[in-house]
Amino acid sequence: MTTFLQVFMTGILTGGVYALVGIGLSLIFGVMRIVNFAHGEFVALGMYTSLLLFQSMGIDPYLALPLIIVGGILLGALVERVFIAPIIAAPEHVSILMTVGVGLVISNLLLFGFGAHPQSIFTWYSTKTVRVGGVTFSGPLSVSFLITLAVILGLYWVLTRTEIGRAMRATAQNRDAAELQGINTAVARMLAFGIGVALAAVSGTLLLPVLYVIPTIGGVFTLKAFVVTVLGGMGNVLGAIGGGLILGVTESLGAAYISSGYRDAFGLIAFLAVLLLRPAGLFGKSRV
Amino acid sequence: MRKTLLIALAVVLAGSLASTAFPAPAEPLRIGIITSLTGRFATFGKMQMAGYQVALEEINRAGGIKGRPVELLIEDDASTVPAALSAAERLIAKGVPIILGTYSSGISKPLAGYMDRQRRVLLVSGSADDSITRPGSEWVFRAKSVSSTYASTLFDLFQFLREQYPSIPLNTVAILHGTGAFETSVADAAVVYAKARKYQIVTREAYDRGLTDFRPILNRIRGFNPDILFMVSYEEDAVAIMRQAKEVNINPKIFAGAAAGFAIEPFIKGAGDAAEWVFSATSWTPDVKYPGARQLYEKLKKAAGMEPSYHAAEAYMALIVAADALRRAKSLSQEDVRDALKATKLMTPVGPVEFKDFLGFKNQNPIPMVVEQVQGGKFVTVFPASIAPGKPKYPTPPWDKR
Amino acid sequence: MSSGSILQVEGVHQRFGGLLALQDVSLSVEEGEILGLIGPNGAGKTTLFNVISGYLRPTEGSVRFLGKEVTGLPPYRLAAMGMGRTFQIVRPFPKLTVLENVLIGSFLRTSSRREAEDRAWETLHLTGLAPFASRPAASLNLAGRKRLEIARALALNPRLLLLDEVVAGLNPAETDATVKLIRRVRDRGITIIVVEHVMRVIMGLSDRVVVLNYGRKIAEGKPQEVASDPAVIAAYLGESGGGSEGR
Amino acid sequence: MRERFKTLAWIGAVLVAFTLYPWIFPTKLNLGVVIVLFAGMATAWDILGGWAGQLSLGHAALVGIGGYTLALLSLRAGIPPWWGLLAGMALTSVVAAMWGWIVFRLRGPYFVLSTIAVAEILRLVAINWKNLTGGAEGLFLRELPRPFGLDLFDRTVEFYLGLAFLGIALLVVWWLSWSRFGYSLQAIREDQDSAMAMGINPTSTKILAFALSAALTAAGGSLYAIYLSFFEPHIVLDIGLSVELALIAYIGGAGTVFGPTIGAVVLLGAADLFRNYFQQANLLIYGILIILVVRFAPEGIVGGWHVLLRRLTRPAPVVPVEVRGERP
Repeated sequence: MTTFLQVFMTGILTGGVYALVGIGLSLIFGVMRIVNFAHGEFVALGMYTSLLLFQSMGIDPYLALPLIIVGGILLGALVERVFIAPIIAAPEHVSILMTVGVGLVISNLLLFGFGAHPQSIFTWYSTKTVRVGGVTFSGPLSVSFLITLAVILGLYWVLTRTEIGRAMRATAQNRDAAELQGINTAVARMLAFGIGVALAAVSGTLLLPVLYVIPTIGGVFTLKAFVVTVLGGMGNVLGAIGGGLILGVTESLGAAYISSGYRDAFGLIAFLAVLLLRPAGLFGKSRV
Repeated sequence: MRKTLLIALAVVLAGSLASTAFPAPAEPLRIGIITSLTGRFATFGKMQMAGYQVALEEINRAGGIKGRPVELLIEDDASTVPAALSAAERLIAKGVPIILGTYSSGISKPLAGYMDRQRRVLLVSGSADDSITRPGSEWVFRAKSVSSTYASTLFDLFQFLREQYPSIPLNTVAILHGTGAFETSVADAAVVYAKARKYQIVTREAYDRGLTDFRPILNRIRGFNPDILFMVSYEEDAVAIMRQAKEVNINPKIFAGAAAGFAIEPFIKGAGDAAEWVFSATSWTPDVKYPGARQLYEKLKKAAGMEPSYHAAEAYMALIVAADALRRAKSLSQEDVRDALKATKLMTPVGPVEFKDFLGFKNQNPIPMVVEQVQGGKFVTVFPASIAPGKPKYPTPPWDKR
Repeated sequence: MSSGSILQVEGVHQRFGGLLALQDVSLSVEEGEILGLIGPNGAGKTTLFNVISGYLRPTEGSVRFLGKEVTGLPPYRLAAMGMGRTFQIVRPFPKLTVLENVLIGSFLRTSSRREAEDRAWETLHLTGLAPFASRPAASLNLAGRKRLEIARALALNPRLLLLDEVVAGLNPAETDATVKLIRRVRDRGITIIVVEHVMRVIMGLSDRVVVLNYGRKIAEGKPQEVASDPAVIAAYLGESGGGSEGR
Repeated sequence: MRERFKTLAWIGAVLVAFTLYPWIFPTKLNLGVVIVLFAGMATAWDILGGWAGQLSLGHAALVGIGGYTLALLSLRAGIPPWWGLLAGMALTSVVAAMWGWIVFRLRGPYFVLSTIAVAEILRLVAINWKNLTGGAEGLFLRELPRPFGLDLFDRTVEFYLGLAFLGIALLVVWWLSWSRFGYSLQAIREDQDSAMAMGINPTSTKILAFALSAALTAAGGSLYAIYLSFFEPHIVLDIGLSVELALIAYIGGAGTVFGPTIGAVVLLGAADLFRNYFQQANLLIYGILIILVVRFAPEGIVGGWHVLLRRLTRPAPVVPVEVRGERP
């Protein structure tokens, strides 16, 4: 029984971080109606930035979070202004190819800068574990999960309580109507992309103590973000939380009880099942 | 790298012009090298280059080959098959008598197939996959060890420990390996040796590269409570597995890793205290009792600018063997070079070299391997006793009693 | 409902969430007739067009075309049966040339390139677009694009043509030319339903007129009868102090 | 009508030019084979991506099925490679039809997301279903029967086989440039709703386009498998291959007859020419190129050329259409 609990709980913890990646993508799609194919690369960027901060200045990843959030928003806003805004009105495949291009540039610059060999960090808490009732959890993964909850609550507060949040939600529902209400949708889009990128970078930072990083790891996260977004319903930010947890648990249970070789496949099969049965996502409210 | 190429090209031009007018100074003898300077395997390509550099200096200091200085024509395969095949085509067009290459099995296999069809000599320098020299070809040679040797050497160790400590039951084995070509072939060999030597395989788990969180798999293996955890992984996985093994509190009597991830310096740095007591089979360590091993280690360390991995030693051995064969070859024709290689009988600081046909292999050097163990945060070579200075520490205590 | 009616719409309701866009609308169109469909903005005209042409499945009610039940059939099946339509907001294929835009329509009737091209040229000449055949559709002005909408629908060799505000935004000369074209199309035996705001055009063209207001049919009949119907005037001019029969 | 045969003549000229390649570059045959194969596969990708406007980032799955079908039928059942190739084409078009049926009914980015997911699932199946696919160790085509005495592993033979494949792909796209099916694809790409009003069933047309694109890509995949002679899931089923095919077609000029071929020649040729400097960076170069093309020249090299040509020869101001046209 403890094995099941341990596997299930590890799935929840990992699922929390998946949710964070998915929320960023869902927010961007919700407000801007574009799928950010470089989303995973921003996760990798978050990982490498915190790796650099740790190796050169000894700043612990968890302490670097505020820096990563601000940097993520600025970088995201910049990328949106330079690459996305000019083609926002273009047909869908244009924004897809643009973000694929941005992703290629980021992953290859990382390859140049950091080299191909895998890197991970070793801190005093790397191998620490938390034992609750016979079930052992990874220390850093648990801390990352708690921080993820905090970030999600923070995002919820921004979306519902602040002016920017309302502007983004209005733009998400109906861009033209929002503009008629005097909302500067261009700013709303820029901030949505900024916050989306920041969320991706933060999840990268939270994953650094738990996993190793290689420059091409972005692709794995982009795919996970897609699965989470579609499970939760395209553009449904709250749905993405559910999508993330479901993906985490599905993978963890599948790997433990069916076959570990197919671990990533279980998430993808769930993704295709949702496409076939409930394209609006498991929580119904999709933007498409 | 481009410096050597440019010099090589300039010399060739000068050489060919000069040879017509008056007796030419000794024209350099060019050996073809294919390795991964860029892409996924760039780290290992860098290690191979250090080995080639050390061997080249040694060969030229000893007067080169038949009085001619040796030069390397280096081609980058960028860790991809199409680029490797184009590189081979270019080297063949330049008429190099022999080609050495490359690191990854996934690239060396098509390269070997192409060289066989072109009837050109290939000396495999870094790939361990059995199928390259089994069934192999008359044109493809390999001095370094094969994947199955990693498994056989470790099972020799287990047999040794069974006899040394008859009171401790050592029967059940759990195998955990990546789904890559190298990892799968070593795991397959482990299954064969386990059955032959009466071990019971309780489970065999494969995991895909990329985002690898081993906790679910290790939880599953923990359920079987195996005596031996036999692992085959690349560097980044080895670190993650041992850290998470401690987390999940899995306590076999032996943690055994087959080369790659477990036998290199970053494993100890990355896994920290979780690396202690782990055995790993590897083709070479600096403290093996082969003549010149320690001096080679120092030279490789200087050339690589960091702790050299066994891949550097293997590349060094390949170039030394190639030079030896070219000295003995009647002419630089492919047939004579092939025959000279076939007749190789050479002792090197990395091990004895003889190309034999055995157990379905062809032109394969049955080089023995060694086992090292992490003791006190350092690698110590512990097996076989004939060439290992240290002693294995056994059985591995549970995590909470360390 | 004489036997010659080409289209019958029976008791159609169309609901979008809370909004009831069409309420119990019924009408029929006779072979070779021009039926005008008028009503203030938001009366449900384009919604009715979308129901008839298969872009919207009605919440209730049925649509019969050429005597066959077609409710809920997708637009391409209706097009194949001979129903051509234009869009209120023009939707050409921008990157394709004018000829290619029309060609796609004529290809519906034949797979041979030669036959399709001949029919396309015929339609271009009929609609006066021949000089612009090789220009990309995107380079035409509004009049040209409106004309192209009609040409593309005609290329299908339709039995029934739905025209959605084809003269909106045109200058008088262009409007007259379009009205002449519509008459020429009718003379070829094609039944037409026209949605229009320009009263002069609709009254001149239509054999019969149907008036919609707030999704309900409030009048039907000869253009002159409908024009003098107080309910229609009230619908268009809004409440005139005179207290007509209330909402 | 004249336009149609002009393009056909151009196709003939391009193919004849290519036949001279082995004499002009005798020591670059490997590169030659890769160029013709990737040009053919990019053209096949373009049927769906450029002509029908349905972007796919999972075509490696189809390359993989083509390659694996040929190899497995040959290794496990001794079936000669030409039947293996045809079987691969048939299998992929069935897979594509089913896959398309699931996803083309939906609006929004579902198709492109599904292509990545399905390709990734196939890669995992190829790795884990060891006794069928040889797993991660891959498959080794050691011996192949010789059709008409031709050694299939000889680079020159492979080059001309690849050229024949490219020729077929170009002819298919040429057929699209004037046929009914071709125009229905372009109509869907331009405006799906408007296409429906013209009697075109978008879902079934897209499925047909996907099946056609898949069959041709699989043929390329089979030839690529013979060229490699050894392949593992990572080589033929990797998302990098899918992205490369899409970029080659798009940078060359999506939705044009020669775009993908020009893209293959330019990109792969340049990558080999500057291999010492750009080898590490060719993916970086791809990334930068696609950003520039998408931003400034969405028509790609060939498409852009047409636009340039049209602008130079016939300035096309907005045409005031005084529509008289009263002729009966």
